[in-house]
Amino acid sequence: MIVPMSHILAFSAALFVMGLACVLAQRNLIMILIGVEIMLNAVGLTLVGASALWQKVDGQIFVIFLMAMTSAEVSISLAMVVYLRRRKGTLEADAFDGMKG
Amino acid sequence: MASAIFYILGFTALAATALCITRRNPVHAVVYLVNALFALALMFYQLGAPLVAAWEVIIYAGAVMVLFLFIIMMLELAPASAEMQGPGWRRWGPVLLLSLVILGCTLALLGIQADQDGVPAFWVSPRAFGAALFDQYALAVQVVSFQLLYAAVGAFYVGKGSLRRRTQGEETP
Amino acid sequence: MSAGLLFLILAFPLLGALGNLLLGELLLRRVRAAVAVAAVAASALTCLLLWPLAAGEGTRATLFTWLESGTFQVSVDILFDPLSASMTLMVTLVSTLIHLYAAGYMEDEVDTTRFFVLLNLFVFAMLCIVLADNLLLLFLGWEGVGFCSYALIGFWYAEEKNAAAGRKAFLVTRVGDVFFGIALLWLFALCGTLSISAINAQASLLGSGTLLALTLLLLGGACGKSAQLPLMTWLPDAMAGPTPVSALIHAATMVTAGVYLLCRLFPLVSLSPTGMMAIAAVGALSALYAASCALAQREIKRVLAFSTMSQVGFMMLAVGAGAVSAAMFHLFTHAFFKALLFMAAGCVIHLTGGENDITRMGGLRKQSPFVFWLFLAGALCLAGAPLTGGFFSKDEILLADFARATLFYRGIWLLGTCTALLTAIYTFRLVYMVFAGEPRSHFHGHALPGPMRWTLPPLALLALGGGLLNLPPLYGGKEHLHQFLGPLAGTRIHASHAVEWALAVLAVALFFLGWALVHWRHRRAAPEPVGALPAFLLSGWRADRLVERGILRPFQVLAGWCWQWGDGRLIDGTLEGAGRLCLSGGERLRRLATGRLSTYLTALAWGLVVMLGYFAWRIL
Amino acid sequence: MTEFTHIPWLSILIFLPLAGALLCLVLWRREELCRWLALAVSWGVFVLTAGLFAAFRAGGSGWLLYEDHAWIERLGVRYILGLDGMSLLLVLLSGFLMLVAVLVSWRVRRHTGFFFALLLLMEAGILGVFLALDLVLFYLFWELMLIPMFFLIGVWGHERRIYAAIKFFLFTLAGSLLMLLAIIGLHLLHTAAGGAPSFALDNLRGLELSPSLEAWLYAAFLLAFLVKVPLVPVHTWLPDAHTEAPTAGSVILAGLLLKTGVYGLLRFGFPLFPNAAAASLPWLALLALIGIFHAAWIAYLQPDAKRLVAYSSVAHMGFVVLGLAAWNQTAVEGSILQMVNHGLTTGALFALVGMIDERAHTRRIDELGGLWGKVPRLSFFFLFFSLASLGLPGLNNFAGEILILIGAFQTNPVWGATAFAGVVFAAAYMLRLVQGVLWGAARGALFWPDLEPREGAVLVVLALLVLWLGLYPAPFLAPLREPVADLLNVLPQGGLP
Repeated sequence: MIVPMSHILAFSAALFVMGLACVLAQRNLIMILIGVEIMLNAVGLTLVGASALWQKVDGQIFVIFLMAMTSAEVSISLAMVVYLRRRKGTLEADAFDGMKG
Repeated sequence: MASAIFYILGFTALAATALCITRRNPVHAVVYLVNALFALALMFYQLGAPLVAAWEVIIYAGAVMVLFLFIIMMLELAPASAEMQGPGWRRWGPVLLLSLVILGCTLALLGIQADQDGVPAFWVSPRAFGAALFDQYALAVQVVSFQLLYAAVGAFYVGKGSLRRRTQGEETP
Repeated sequence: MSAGLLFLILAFPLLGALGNLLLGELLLRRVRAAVAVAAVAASALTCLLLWPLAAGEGTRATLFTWLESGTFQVSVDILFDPLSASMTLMVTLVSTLIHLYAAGYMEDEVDTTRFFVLLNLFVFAMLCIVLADNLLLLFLGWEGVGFCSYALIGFWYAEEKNAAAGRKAFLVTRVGDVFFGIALLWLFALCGTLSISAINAQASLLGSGTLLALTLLLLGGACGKSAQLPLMTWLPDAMAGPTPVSALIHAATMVTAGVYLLCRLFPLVSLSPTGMMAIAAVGALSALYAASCALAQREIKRVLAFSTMSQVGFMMLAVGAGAVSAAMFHLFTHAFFKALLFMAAGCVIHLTGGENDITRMGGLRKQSPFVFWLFLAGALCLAGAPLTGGFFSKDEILLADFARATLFYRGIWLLGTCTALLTAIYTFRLVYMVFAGEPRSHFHGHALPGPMRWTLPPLALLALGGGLLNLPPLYGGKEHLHQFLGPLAGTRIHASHAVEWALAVLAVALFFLGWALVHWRHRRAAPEPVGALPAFLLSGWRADRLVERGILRPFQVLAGWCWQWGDGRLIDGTLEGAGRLCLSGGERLRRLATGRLSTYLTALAWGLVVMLGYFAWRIL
Repeated sequence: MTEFTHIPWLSILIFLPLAGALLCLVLWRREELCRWLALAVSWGVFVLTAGLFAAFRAGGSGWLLYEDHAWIERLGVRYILGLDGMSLLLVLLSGFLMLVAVLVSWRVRRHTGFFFALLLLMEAGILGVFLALDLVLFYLFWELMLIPMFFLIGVWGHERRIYAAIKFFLFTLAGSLLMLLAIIGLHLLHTAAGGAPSFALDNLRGLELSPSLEAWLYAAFLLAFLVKVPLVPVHTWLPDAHTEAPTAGSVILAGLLLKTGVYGLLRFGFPLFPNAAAASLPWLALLALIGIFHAAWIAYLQPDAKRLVAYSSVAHMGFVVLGLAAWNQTAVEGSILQMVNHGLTTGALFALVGMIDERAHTRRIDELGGLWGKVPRLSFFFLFFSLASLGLPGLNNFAGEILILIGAFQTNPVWGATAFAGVVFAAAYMLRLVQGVLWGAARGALFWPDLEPREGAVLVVLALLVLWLGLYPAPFLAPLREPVADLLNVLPQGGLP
């Protein structure tokens, strides 16, 4: 390990919080998705760090799965963004309240 | 030296991310995010995950972010150029700075790599990685690949639906 | 002669009913009637042929086990002893005549299949009561006659009133049946068997309190079936049925079933002196009550109904005095003369074209002397004219009461004697109003069909000569019935000849007094008295209104309360309230779901903060 | 004989209707075929049950037929079916009433295939309940019969069907979920006590439980069963469900579903928790007595003929529960016999009300009247079954009731005497029904068809059975003797309070 694990975790947490802040603060669907990507990457950093810490390959493999899932998620969500944009003409998240109880 | 580079890369990634999430223009945000991803990829590399680092660049920075950009362009989400005010350095300065730092770090890493004679403490070669992936996690690979297939089908369906809806919607609002 | 043949007595009416039920619609009307009459006649004939089996202890026969479970075991078994044999003979004979009469009476009816099926079924059920050797089979007959009576009273069902009268009869008698039923359960719990003979044999082992309670329960059952106080309100209304039904069920046979039940269980009943006094009191009060009501009735059949109630009261009185043979004697003579009276009344109604109101009749003597003389024969028996059947039997009952020589029984005797006077009065009132004088209104009468005419004389003979059945030694008789019943005949009457003569003379005097009173009043066509007292008597002492106010309305209110409040508000209300609580809770929670992404994400973040806070707290 | 018992008759009995139901679902487009298929399958089941009855009519102690296979091994769930004299009678009743139900719903026109599929599915469930001896299997069948009934009421019912269906579903589900919890609890206690994991009745019996724990578990079972019976405070789903259900639904509901409650109590509730059960008997008797009067009074006021019959069911089931509570040979035999009796008479009455409804398009008593003049045959049967229902001696209900009353009087005279008073009210409401429907002036001049051969055949057979059970119930009591005697030994101190 070139750096202590705690430092990696700190970086990772900082990234994650930034992503979360983006998700919470932004109203634009695209920006919210970008925030989600940041959070996912923060997790990826943790996994790789853990992999290095325990000298095991599994963490890295999880990152690969993570990436695969992310690409699936992004493809669907972007398709939906296109769909919603065409449907309502906006990407403001609060405009979509079809699930209102 | 290596750990110094790691910290530099870390703060670069944080800075890029911070810039990313504060942008109003999605295009800018994506560009900053690409920077952050590059920095992350290098950190992965330093932590003994060259293959993950490569994929970070190829899949995230290469495919996913391009897809974002493509959608943003297609939906014309970026504000018109007239709205983008301020001098040129203010617009391009941070990006350039970040890119330069990352480039420098890359070169430095290449230098360190050349300097060292032994292998790092933990280093997963693509061969070992592949062996583990397709041996231990064969089932998971299958599942994930199915997942990708479903995602493709879903995306196709959603896109097609919106297309049909649009053509109908124009006739009867 | 095999004992099993005894079941033929039961089987014939049942087969007749089944045959008419299944094939009746296919048969000619005359054939249907013929099947019904033949079934009952065959039963009577069988009874006569098998008569020797009844001698002494009688004969028992078992057909099959009806119910068996644990210690409870009941068979379909019958007992043909002097008591049941004589009753069977009476029932089948009278039934045969009434069936014949009915064949004529119902000539113009459409739905005679139903009528004859029910009539035959009734005879079957009645014979079950009479012949049963266990209380459960008796109960089967008991309820069976109740049902047949219900269906026959409401025979002309198209009028709501008739069907309602049938229902009333069924329900009121069923109240009595409950007492009988409880007695039945109790007897089984005490004796471990329902066999009548076994119960009678074990009765002396029971405690006096138990015996009193059992006697009162049995009395309750008997009151329901025999229309005694306080369960008497159904009988006058039951006259809504066809006249042969009234004659058969509500005069000759079914209403006497209660008396028969008490006679059957006399060894048990007689062990409770208080119970016996209760029976006598109920009988005497019912007799007086009904006789007083009969004084004011305006419908010919209602007069007869109240007189039936009164006469059955006499029989109960006899049982209460311990004179089973006197009760059975009166039961038989009453069956003959009351059936005769009803059938003659049916002829009257026929002749007047369906008129039932005696205040609009009159002068029928000239129109049909035949009916007059036969009706008079019945009326004389009822009023207790000297040397008729009714005279002897009634006399014996009063004698039995008088002979008991306690204050209570003397009081009962006094009531009975008053009733005898009233009986003479209402009987002659009826005769005078229907037959004497000039017709009060114009009728389109029908001619009497053959069967209705020639079934009356045999009954008249039986009624007038009924005294020979049990002629007391005083008149040179040998008390055949008493001898024949043997140990079943109840307690022996001890009275000196002087007392007997005195009572007989008193009875004759009362008869003539009653006649004279009525004759004096009806010399000229006097208007019917109006006023509070006649109205009170006409309505049967307002008993119906009392029941309506005292029982039916509170019951309906209670039932309605159970429904609306118990089921509706309490149970469903509670549960639906719980449901509504869930719904309103859901309604509140629903507002949290704004459908906005930002709300959800914020909630997620807060959840994260809480979790992290928890972990932090755990670590620190 | 060994050849005979080696064939898995009980599984065949359950899976035959199941297969029929699946076939009906597959062939739902061909309605006529589905109808005949349902008839054939229910006929087959009836023939099987009748055959079993004929083979085992002598009864005997212990299981007459028994099947035991591993099912879910890890949890110790087994597929155990068993037939004894008690279930034999109820299985026979199920086979017969299902045939009746198929016949009376011949005229169902909407989604015919699904209708018959549901009927057959329910038949499998009911038969399963009467045969299962593993608690999980029992619970499975218990729910299996609930769901088709929910749909039968909700889809093919009358005006307020949705309300009735949901009410029915919630009541029964609330009870049965508690029972599921109790089953799991019992299983865990059994395992904790060192036994091998098992849900089998025989293994769980005789488990040492603390009194309060036993009482709670018993209460959960009791609630599930009493809701199904139904006993008084939890009976209000029944009038609604019966009234709104299609004719076949009412027939099955009254004839079979209510019996599962009492059966469950006898088969599982009492043997699993003998001490708590013995303590509960007087309370059961009290509730049963309240039910007899309460339901009879309410029935007297009902304006709807079907509702009246429904409330009469509650009153009759009160008698059945009273027989259980009396807990002696006579009373319990009477209860089981009375379940069969009640199934036949009330089933027939529901069928008749359904037939009247088909002709008159109303069930209100004040809108009917004078039917005897219009449809004498139908009216005859109506009167006949009404009489049976009000307990006329010689007809079937009397046979059961008198056994119950005799037994109850032996246990506690007050119970027997009070319950006997209930028969007056039974007569009151039944005669009011008869009066309103059959007598009086005929209303409406329209011509009505009298009984069709199909309807007539059903009613004639039912009437003959009513007479048979009323006059000679011995063949039906014979198989009960030993199982009931065995059962009576289950409770401590013979259950006498």
